[in-house]
Amino acid sequence: MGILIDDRSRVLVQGFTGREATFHSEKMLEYGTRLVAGVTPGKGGQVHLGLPVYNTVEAAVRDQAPEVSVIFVPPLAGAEAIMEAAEAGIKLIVCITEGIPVLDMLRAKAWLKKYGAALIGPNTPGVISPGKSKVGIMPGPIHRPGPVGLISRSGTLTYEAVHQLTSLGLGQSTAAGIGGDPVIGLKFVELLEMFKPDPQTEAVVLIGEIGGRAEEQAADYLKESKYPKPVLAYVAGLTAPPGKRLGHAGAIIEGGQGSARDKIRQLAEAGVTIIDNPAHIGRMTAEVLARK
Amino acid sequence: MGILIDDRSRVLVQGFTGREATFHSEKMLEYGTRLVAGVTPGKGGQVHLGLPVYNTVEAAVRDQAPEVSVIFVPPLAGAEAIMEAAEAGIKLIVCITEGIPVLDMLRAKAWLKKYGAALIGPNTPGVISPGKSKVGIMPGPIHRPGPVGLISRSGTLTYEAVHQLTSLGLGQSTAAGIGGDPVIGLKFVELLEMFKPDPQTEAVVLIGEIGGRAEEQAADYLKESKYPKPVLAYVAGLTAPPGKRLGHAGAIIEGGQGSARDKIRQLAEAGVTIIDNPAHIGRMTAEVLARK
Amino acid sequence: MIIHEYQAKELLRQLAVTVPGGQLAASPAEARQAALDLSSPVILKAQVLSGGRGKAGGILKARTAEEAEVLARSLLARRLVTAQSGPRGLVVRKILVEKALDLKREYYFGLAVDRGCDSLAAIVSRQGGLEIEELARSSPGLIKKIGFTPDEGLKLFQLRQLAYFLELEEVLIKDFIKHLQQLTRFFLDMDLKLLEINPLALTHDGRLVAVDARMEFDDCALVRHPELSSFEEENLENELERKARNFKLNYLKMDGQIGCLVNGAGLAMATMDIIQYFGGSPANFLDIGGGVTEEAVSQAFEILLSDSEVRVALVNIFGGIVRCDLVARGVVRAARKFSLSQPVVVRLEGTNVAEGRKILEESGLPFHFASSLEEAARLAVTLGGQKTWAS
Amino acid sequence: MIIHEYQAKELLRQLAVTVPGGQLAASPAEARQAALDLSSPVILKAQVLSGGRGKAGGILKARTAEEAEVLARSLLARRLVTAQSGPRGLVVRKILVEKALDLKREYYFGLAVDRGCDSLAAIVSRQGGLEIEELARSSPGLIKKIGFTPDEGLKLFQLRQLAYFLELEEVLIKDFIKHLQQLTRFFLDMDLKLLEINPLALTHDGRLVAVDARMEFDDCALVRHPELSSFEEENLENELERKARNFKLNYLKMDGQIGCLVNGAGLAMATMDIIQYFGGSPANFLDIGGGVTEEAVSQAFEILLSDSEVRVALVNIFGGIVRCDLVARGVVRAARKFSLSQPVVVRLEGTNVAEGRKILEESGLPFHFASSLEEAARLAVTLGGQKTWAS
Repeated sequence: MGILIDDRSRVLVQGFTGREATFHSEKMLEYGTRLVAGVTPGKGGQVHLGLPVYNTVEAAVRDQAPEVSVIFVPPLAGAEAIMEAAEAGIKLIVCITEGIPVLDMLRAKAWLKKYGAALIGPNTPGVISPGKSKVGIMPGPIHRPGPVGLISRSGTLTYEAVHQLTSLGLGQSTAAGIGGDPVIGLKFVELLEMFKPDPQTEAVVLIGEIGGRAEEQAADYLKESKYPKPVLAYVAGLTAPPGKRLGHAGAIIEGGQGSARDKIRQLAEAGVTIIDNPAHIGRMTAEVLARK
Repeated sequence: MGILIDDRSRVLVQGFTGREATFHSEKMLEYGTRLVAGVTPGKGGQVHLGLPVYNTVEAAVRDQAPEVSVIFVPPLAGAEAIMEAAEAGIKLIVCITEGIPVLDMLRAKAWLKKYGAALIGPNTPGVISPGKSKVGIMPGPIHRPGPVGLISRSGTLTYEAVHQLTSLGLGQSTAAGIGGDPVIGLKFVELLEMFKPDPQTEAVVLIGEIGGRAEEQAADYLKESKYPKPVLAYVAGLTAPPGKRLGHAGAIIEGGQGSARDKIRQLAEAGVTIIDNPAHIGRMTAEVLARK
Repeated sequence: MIIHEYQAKELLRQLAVTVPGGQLAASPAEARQAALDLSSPVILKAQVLSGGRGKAGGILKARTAEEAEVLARSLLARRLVTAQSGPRGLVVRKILVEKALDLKREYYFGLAVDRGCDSLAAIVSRQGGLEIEELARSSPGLIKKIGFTPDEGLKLFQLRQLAYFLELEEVLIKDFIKHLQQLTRFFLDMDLKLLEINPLALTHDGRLVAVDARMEFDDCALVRHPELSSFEEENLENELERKARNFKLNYLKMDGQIGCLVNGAGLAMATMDIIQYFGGSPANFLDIGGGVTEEAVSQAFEILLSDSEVRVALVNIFGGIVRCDLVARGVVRAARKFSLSQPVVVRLEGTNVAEGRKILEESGLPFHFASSLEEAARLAVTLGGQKTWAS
Repeated sequence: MIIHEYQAKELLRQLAVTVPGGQLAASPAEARQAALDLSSPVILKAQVLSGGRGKAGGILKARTAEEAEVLARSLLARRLVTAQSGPRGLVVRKILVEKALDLKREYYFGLAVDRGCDSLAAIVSRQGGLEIEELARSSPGLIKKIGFTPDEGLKLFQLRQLAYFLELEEVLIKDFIKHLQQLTRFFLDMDLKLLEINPLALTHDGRLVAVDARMEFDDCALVRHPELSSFEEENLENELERKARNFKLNYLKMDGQIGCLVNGAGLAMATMDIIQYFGGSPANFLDIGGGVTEEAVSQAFEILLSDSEVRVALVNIFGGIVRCDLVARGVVRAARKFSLSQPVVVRLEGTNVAEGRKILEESGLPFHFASSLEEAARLAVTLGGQKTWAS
């Protein structure tokens, strides 16, 4: 099981023929992801990596019926790519693109509502259900199938967490990066909701960071929903200075809100096991699972 | 009974202190309509016709809890007034204003969707449930309570129809003008749906005219829904030349579509009793009711 | 407000959309000179506010300047009867003389208010030249329509969808998209209801050219665009219609003998219909509207009577906002001024009907009173004394 | 990108929003002259990119030109430590000297990205001057917030709601609304993330004046607005940050002794956090990003080492897109150039880790290798040899 994607998921690549998309599409194919087509305007009719290329998502959907799309386009084309995928009927859109302007993303979010499409990202490493499908840019080999669900706002920190888990023999059901931008698609709450009924997932690890209110919302949700599985959380940015942007467009403490300390306090109050040292993500998860 | 409004409906007047609004508000009060407040920006705090005036619909709703609003504002302020009412939580908006630009109305319609508000009009005489409440500008005295539901795209032609009915002793459950503009709120279908379960309404008369597809949609609906009450229709504009605007912004035959002949044919096929002479609206309705 | 092709093309030119080289001609000599300036062959296009000009013989090709002159003379001499013009046809006052182009393919492009969906629509077709409604019936597969809202506009990916649907060569797509963005902006900024480029043609030298263009502006929004008032002035077909416009009256000349003065568009249409029902023929559509003044009623009645084809007048008023006494006063004023020769049938109902009736009766003018719509229509047809010759 | 108050006010002036008369001064003499030109009393405002300047003593009133000179000297001589600046504070390079105004009421106005609602928000408060977050906690009833989307914008009726909420006099409302429309347009056109006028003040002579202004532009959208690049140049606090920007590195100077070079913002934050967890103190945030080149890594490491407070460097790479060998080569290149004096702890994991390790080992440079994040952090703190003095 796992969530969002599995070995049957038919995946489209937007911005398919670009350098990065090509590299990662090859990796996805190697991993076993069921890529079915790609889109690059102006290259319709070509064949790339053995797959058909289309000018529009609409045409690709008509011919190849993908349900998932992964987006590798330049930042200023990112919101358009999301809207195009949603309008064409794609139900899960994974947007790798980093640096999409925030007003563009607000437009894309309003658009998504009309079409009922789910968005992961932007500025995310993507989603992986180890052993089944990888839709993104994360290094495949560090993952193993297993009982831990992972939801993260960060990229390489997720790899670190996965690496720790796998090193201790703990595999992952699904690991999803939700993106480091101020305006993103699915957040902790929606993915926690999906992990809830998933039989493979025995515990969920949240990797949060300063900025925004996604962790606080997760805390509220967990408190109200009497979540049936153990949840752990690490929140990065205890040392971050307020008012400064730290790499991620979203990682900024705004006017005293969104500090790591606040987030940690609220998650702890919601019964979440707090991981206070990023080197202990694997170890503490193992302990929690052992205690079950 | 009747539909849309009754003697308990609390009604707000937007553009309250204007000349036309004042005149018609007096008439509505005389008729027994439960006006509770008015809005005119800049006149908040005043009392007009014995009622409180507010600067914003928001404030009026907070204090007076109207459920219905009737709009008498200048054409270029019409769409804004509709949006303001919807956002403030008004559930039925009756827009009398004529001459609202079509792009403004498209914006207002998109807005209404978000707030789940129903719109009657614009460019309508309004709605009356005789003996209970009058929200609009129609002459009250020609109406009588009774069994006929009336839905019309026209103003004075509706008065003509009501006059004929009342002269023959046939009262009306509710008479609603849906407006003569190209982009309007509720149309025949939605109001037919409301008349369907109304115990007071024994027959429904549609007054259509050239342009648009509202009559055709009504025909489709009546055919599919196996409508349980007799429906009659008069469609104006058999003599109208194509491509010309006839008074109503909506009354224009566009590229061979929306002709009176087509509408009449489709309504007849749906089992609607066609009234082919506008002087026979009352007489034929009486015949249909007698036959029941 | 519909504007002439030459006006629409001037606007397109300002938006950097390519249109054929052309000159406006109001006389055969000007047409000849235009043909010489542009170098033949040229196309002569009658500038009337109606579709279907081609089928009606309003678009002609001239191989030489001499031929241009001859054809222009024939066009300017007659009224053009199109499918939409009514049997009297439309006066051709100006001719657009354009360089004939060597077309490789013809497309259709349109932006319109889509009443069915309460949205805007961008429409393209792989085949141009025909009326889009005809094409929609005969070859729906050649047409692609994309809906959009005024606030969101057309997205870039939607413009690409249109371009790829037309199977445009890659080299043209960027320009095509840029033009569509500009046209959409123009449509939204200027409150258009319709913008058609049909055909949008691909020339043999690889350019996209707007060969014909049609624009309709929203009358309700003209007040936001005072710069369009010159078009408004220029384009009223009929002197009476122009006069009516000045008094904010909705007047439309038709071909019958019974002049109608009515309040409300629906009732006015119904009045025309019932005249025809009883075998008569309406001379006009005239809705005096709700907020009318005595002066405007008087003007309205004058306009109605100045139509020399009117044999009988029918005043049908259901007073609501409009008061019957006000209408009566206006009618009497105009009738006095005109030394009324035609019979006038009057049917009044509603607000202040008694006062209205009294004013008319006391005027001493020969009004025929009717107490219902049916009676009024029958009487008018009888007094008109003949059947309609319009279909 | 946050811009200075004086820059934001210049933009407001271009939008016809009233701002106090003022002059920029870079020296005490200029401040004196400005006070003379404007005629005292004047307000001196330190131009640093941080909120809380007032409480930090960065905003001072001078009753005379002499006092302006004295106060300007004191401001320009020191670093301003605000609640947001960190303990080292910010250099005051310029002072905005403004005419002191006679304020009757102070309001707050802001446009912002509302992350909680995924929308934009217009916010007003009946009380201005304070930070809006503080106000939201202490007096939520004084604040009104209206959400809107970029495509729909703020509707006129919403602007009226804001105006009436502020209980503005009727005579001011039209102008207030016009200004808000322009500010909203500007916000949308220029890709702002925040526009605050706080206080927006009503003067005793009945004008609305933007007494303070703060604007933040979306870094991701700067490429759409080349006209803003001059602000970008001008406003980087730190020479090292400027250099990092040129190589598209995310670098932020902090106050500790352990310099960090990490790939990925989350891992970089976590690295800083774990350093503190073990009692150390990070000297910087540095995310080399995903698409980094060997040259940029080398520059990044140089920047890190040029910070004289750095006693030990910690390289923490989890190779994904970034290859460990590429990072290793960049680090070696910079270390050679710098004749490395500080100890460097290296932790490599992921793509091409073996190759990376080999390059570092073969360089002959004194790298300390760690096999996990924990080991790397402990080692760095130990080698740094002291506890942090930052809180």
